[in-house]
Amino acid sequence: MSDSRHPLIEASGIRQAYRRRTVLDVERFGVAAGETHALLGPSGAGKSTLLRIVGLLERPREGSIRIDGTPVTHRDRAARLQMAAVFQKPYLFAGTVAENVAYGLRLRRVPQGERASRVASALGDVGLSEFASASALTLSGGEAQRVALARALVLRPRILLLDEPLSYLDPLIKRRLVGDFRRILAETDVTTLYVTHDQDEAMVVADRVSIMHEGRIVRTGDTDEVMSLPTTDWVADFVGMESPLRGRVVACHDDLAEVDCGGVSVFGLTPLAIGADVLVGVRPEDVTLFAGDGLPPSSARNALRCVVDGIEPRGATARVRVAADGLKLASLVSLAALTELGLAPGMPVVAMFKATAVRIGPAPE
Amino acid sequence: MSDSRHPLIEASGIRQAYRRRTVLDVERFGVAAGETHALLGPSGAGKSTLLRIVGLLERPREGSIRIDGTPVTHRDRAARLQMAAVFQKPYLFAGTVAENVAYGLRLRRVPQGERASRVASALGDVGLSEFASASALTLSGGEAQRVALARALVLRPRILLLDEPLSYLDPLIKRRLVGDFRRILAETDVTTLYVTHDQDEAMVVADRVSIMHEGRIVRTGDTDEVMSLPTTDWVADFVGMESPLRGRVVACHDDLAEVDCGGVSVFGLTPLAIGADVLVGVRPEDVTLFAGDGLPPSSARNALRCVVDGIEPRGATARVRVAADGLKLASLVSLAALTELGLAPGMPVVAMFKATAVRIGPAPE
Amino acid sequence: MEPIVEGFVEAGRLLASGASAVYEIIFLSLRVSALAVAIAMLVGIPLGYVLGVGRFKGRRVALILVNTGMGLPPVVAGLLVYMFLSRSGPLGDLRLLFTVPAMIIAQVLIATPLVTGVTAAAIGSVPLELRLQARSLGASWLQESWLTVKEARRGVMAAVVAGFGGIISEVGAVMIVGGNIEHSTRVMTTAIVLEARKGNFGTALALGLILIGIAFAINGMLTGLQQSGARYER
Amino acid sequence: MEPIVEGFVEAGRLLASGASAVYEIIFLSLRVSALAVAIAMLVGIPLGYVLGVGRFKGRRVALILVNTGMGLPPVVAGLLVYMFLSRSGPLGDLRLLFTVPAMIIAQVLIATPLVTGVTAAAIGSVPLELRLQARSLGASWLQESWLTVKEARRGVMAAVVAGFGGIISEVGAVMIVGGNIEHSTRVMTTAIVLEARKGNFGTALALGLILIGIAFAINGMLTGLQQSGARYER
Amino acid sequence: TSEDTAEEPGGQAQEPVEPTRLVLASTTSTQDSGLFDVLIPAFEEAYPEYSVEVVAVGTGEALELGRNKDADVLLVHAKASEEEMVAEGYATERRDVMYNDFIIVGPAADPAGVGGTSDAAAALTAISGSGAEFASRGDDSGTHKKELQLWEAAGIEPSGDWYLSVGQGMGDTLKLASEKGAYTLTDRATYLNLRDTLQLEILVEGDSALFNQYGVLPVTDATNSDGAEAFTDWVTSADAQAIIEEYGIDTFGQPLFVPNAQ
Ligand SMILES: Nc1ncnc2c1ncn2[C@@H]1O[C@H](COP(=O)(O)OP(=O)(O)OP(=O)(O)O)[C@@H](O)[C@H]1O
Ligand SMILES: Nc1ncnc2c1ncn2[C@@H]1O[C@H](COP(=O)(O)OP(=O)(O)OP(=O)(O)O)[C@@H](O)[C@H]1O
Ligand SMILES: [Mg+2]
Ligand SMILES: [Mg+2]
Repeated sequence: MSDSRHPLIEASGIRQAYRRRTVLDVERFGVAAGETHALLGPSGAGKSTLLRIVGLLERPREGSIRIDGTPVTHRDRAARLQMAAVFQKPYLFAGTVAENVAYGLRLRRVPQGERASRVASALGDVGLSEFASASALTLSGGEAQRVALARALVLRPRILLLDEPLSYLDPLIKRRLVGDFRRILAETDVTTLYVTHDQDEAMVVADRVSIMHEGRIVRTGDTDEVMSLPTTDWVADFVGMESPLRGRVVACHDDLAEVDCGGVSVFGLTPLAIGADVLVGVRPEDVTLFAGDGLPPSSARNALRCVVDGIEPRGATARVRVAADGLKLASLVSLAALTELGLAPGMPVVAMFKATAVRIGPAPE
Repeated sequence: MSDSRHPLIEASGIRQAYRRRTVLDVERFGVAAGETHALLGPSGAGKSTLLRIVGLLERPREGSIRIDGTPVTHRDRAARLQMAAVFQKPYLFAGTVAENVAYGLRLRRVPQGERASRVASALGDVGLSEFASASALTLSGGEAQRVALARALVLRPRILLLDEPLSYLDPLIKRRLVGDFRRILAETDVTTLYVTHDQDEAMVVADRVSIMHEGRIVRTGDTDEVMSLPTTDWVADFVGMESPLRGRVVACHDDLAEVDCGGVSVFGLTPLAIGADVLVGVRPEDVTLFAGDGLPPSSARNALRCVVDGIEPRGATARVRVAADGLKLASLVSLAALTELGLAPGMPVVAMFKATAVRIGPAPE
Repeated sequence: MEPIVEGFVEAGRLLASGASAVYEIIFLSLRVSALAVAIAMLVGIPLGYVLGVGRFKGRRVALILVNTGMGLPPVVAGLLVYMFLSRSGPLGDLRLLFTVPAMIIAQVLIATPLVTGVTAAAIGSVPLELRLQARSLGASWLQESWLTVKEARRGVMAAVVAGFGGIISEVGAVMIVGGNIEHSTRVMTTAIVLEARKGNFGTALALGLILIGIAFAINGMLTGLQQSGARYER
Repeated sequence: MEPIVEGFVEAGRLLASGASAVYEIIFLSLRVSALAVAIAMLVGIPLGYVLGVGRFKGRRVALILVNTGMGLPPVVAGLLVYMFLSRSGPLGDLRLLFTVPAMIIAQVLIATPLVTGVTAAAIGSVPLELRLQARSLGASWLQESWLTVKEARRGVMAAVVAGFGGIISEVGAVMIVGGNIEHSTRVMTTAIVLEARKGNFGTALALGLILIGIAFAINGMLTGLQQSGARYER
Repeated sequence: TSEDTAEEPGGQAQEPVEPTRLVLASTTSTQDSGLFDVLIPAFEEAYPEYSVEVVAVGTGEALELGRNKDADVLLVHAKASEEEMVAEGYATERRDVMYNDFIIVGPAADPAGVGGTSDAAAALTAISGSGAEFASRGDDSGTHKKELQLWEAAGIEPSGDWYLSVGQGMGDTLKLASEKGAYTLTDRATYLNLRDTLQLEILVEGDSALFNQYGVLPVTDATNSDGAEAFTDWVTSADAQAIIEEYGIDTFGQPLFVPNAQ
């Protein structure tokens, strides 16, 4: 989905400061109608603050918000009625779970019967049907978070603002809810701003991604592009890649291009013409390592002789950093493979990845 | 690390009920001295409740806690002084960040000078040095969580109780803190109970893992064993695997055993003898898929002809479920590979994995 | 001890005797103070809300004024109302002095700061995020405040209880503006003072005990409300 | 309006005249009520804490009793203290009647329920988890309570302000047990009543205004405390 | 008793003997007249060993304080009750000190037309039939008791909307009467004191039935019985009687009390 879509929410020149400290300084930020826009960034980057400002819940020091092209302020209740938010910490109201979920519906004067059925179905969606009449204040962390989620989803708002809505959830329910989101967000034309620190989650649900750092948006674009083609060292590190790869297309056969990255050739698919300056990205998940420096026979178009730079355990997998001349890559290796290959820093290895795994995009000026 | 280690914390016959609902029913739960024990389980399973009870912060309806073999109760302040806890929701006290971190030290009458330097270094560890004099109540979600963490770590307790201490954190800082944990927990002989829903996190930091489900502990053991050798369908699903594989060792050459799993042969390393009933596990990260049904030349000892059962997107990767006769496996495939292979349900594929990637353990009776 | 025991006996005797005079002043006391506290709630809870959540200029001064109002001597409140309602005062033509409405006005003056101040403290401890959460679900200003008051209900209830307690037991103001006229403006507290002045300490104490008994019954009901929906905790 | 303006003028004149009599009763008022509120805090804050956090049997009845105590008429409190301290009462040998200590005792009786009740509500709204968090960091029972009181400081402050306001302005009890004896037990409020009775409304009002002024000054300081460390919010 | 007195703190070793406390219970109307402001300093000058503390309360309460021995000496004006106290042994004796007189006051318009009469009972009869209101203290005070005697003499049982039993002190009752345009019975001293703030005129005076006798009673077995006796003796002495005779002339142009101790 591209920028050409009608921007439903537009924020411009937003600056926010608490006491004397500026915590937000966003030139332009837009979310197109129907799009799911993920907001990533380290702790304290200003994600929640931006979400509150976009949600008309807080007045920025400077800047303005437009919805559907019309300027709105934090006083605009009509605009706020189109939205629903889930905050990072689930703040539930005293009362039962069902009362919490029904809150927004009651405010909107949805008739009793419809209300009850919508509440029941929303609770079902988050797997809390049995908790309908439990006190909202005694729930476990994840239960509370799901109630907060149901409380927003049940309103079927035009704009959804979600601030790390799944942070307290285990993989099973998370997987199910992420799947549900994907479906709901795709089926309906709800526009969603989705703050998360789970990049996989972002990659599943988001059409577009913005990355924030120290109050600024440092990268924004289509999900795949942002996550695979970092523009700066910091962004690369943040999305789990090594430094950004810049190169120039030096040859082209059909769509298969040869890109020269500081002396190392990388093959990938791109419609870009010879001579174009490009960014090249290969996600660690797509890179396989082989011990030694002999090239194994393979259909993979790229096989680079590298040296192991470092190994970071990541649970079931480890992230192995390798370097070939100036070019740096990372590879995600299962623990078993790690032991079998006997990988250690300084060891020569061959990094293999398919041409289809290589993302190539025009280099930003 | 095995059960033979001296159990520092022992809980037996713990039952907890709120109103009439039983939410915890744990026969026996122990954490050995120096061990890091992860507690996994779905939302509402009772993890936080168990942590509170072990932390002597809540009295169970039934059951007892022993520390160093001595029975203790929630009234035992001396016992509690050996512990420090980080709760799921960071509850900070009114005051500055530094005052929060210093709280426990002040209670322990640590002299001013030492206190200041320990607070400063703890804040440095969690990356919040500049926030020392900020108000604790205006922090972002992740910042608050890190303060709560520093507030516990600064005490250098004998027992650490951590309830999803990193849930609000982005991958960068999380990675750094997990690394730090690993180091701290290994270097010192602190005993840690670590509730988390992030299995990778658990696999990095934990020596042993217990999985909870509906108030009970359904599986407990060394991390690798619990995460790779599920005993029930539910546990398998929870740790991201397909159903548990049971088999019998039918042949043995050196350590390489051939295990018959309902007609399908799987090769793996095990010291177990021929005839032994075993559990077999292969983590999805270790399984590579090849299109078609021709076996590619490879050093992998296991190559099974399968059919694709289903595909679940997981962000940068997808989880592909495959079946060969009765045997079910999952494979983690990068998105690029998914497209290149053109995987779709019903397609024949070959699942390859090395013998070193196969875990084999004795089957529980 | 004896006189206290006597007080209880006398209280029982008074109530049992069915002396309509006793019931008359009990009901008047309740009517006056209930009405006054209702008005004080109507003014004080919204005001307390604004002071509790707001961060406008002058808020601090307003808070100090309200706190000061808690220390407004009933006698002074009575004198002020007296001066306004007196025949020579600006509102003298209303002929309200020494009537029930005058007593209600004076008690409102006394109860309102108490209700406002304690409400403000209670409201101020409701997290901002909770209000934002309500707002983000579409709550109007009014709906948001109502939710906040409900969340702070323990404190707001305490405010109302303190306000009611302050005026049902108050004597200085109602004495001055009501005049303690038999069958007209005599309430429990003025009757108690009268009996005490007469040296009938037993009767005074008996009336006091009846008043306390009534307060107890009312608080029993209010506390029921306050506790319902309280969090079930470990 | 006129008499009110006159009251202000008279208040200024009284203070400026340096009439030691005025300062004497101002200081006595402050001394009595400050001591009484200090004792009420000493009793009421711990009691309020226990009632706010506890979940023991009888807690609800205790709460109702405390709420009822908020409605204890000062005159009745005075009478009760009188009966105990009278020479014919059980504590008559202490010879405390018509002395400053007697006034303090009566005021403690009046302020304590107020401090307790409002404190209980404030403490009750501190999340259990916060207390557990303190406990998990090694806080003793006492340290945990102190932290909780600090977290609830807005409400606790309101409790103290209400208690102080209730007694500095109270007249019924100090009149009965103090006797309004010149140079000995005459305080602001009893002086106001005396002047009002004598028809010196101007002086009465002037004293009232001075009392309010003092309450204002004290509250200015207390509010400073109450607000310091308040959350800086959006 | 004197032993009690000796136990008073500071009562023993100090050289310049700390004066002992003497509690005088009296009525608010006496205090409000300002008489104590001249009487007490004179007594304390004559008897430096005593420090007088005046507790001014309702008549009934003052008598009760005496019964409970919480006061040492009483100066009140309710002759029948006072004599009862002596008879019951609560007071050692009762002596006349002074008197002033009661007056009937009312609005200048005088709707009952009682102005100028000196027959109190007749005036009350007229008031009761006029539809005008009458404010009664209704507090068992000396004044209230006197009023009831007068009604009895008039053969009327006062009740109804026009009869306001206010249960307050004299000053407050006067203020209420003034506000309501009602008649009331008051002692002259209080009335003169408040005259400027009231819209009430003296309508009936001079009837011998309107005589208000004050008495002094030392309490039996009082905490400071020596002081009580000293006060009793002093207040009925020529010195004190002279002070009483003078009091009020410079302020009101007429004395407020007539000393009549024997
Ligand atoms: N005070 C309470 N009153 C009633 N029910 C409670 C109370 N505390 C916890 N529960 C219930 O007990 C169950 C277990 O709660 P617990 O907090 O231990 O779950 P958990 O495993 O930590 O879940 P999560 O991962 O969502 O935090 C939940 O269903 C919860 O609703
Ligand atoms: N009311 C406030 N007063 C002062 N500082 C504030 C306030 N609210 C937020 N901040 C600061 O602003 C910065 C941005 O906060 P924000 O909550 O937007 O971060 P975030 O990106 O959501 O981080 P996290 O992932 O940790 O939740 C933080 O450093 C925080 O401390
Ligand atoms: Mg945030
Ligand atoms: Mg939990």
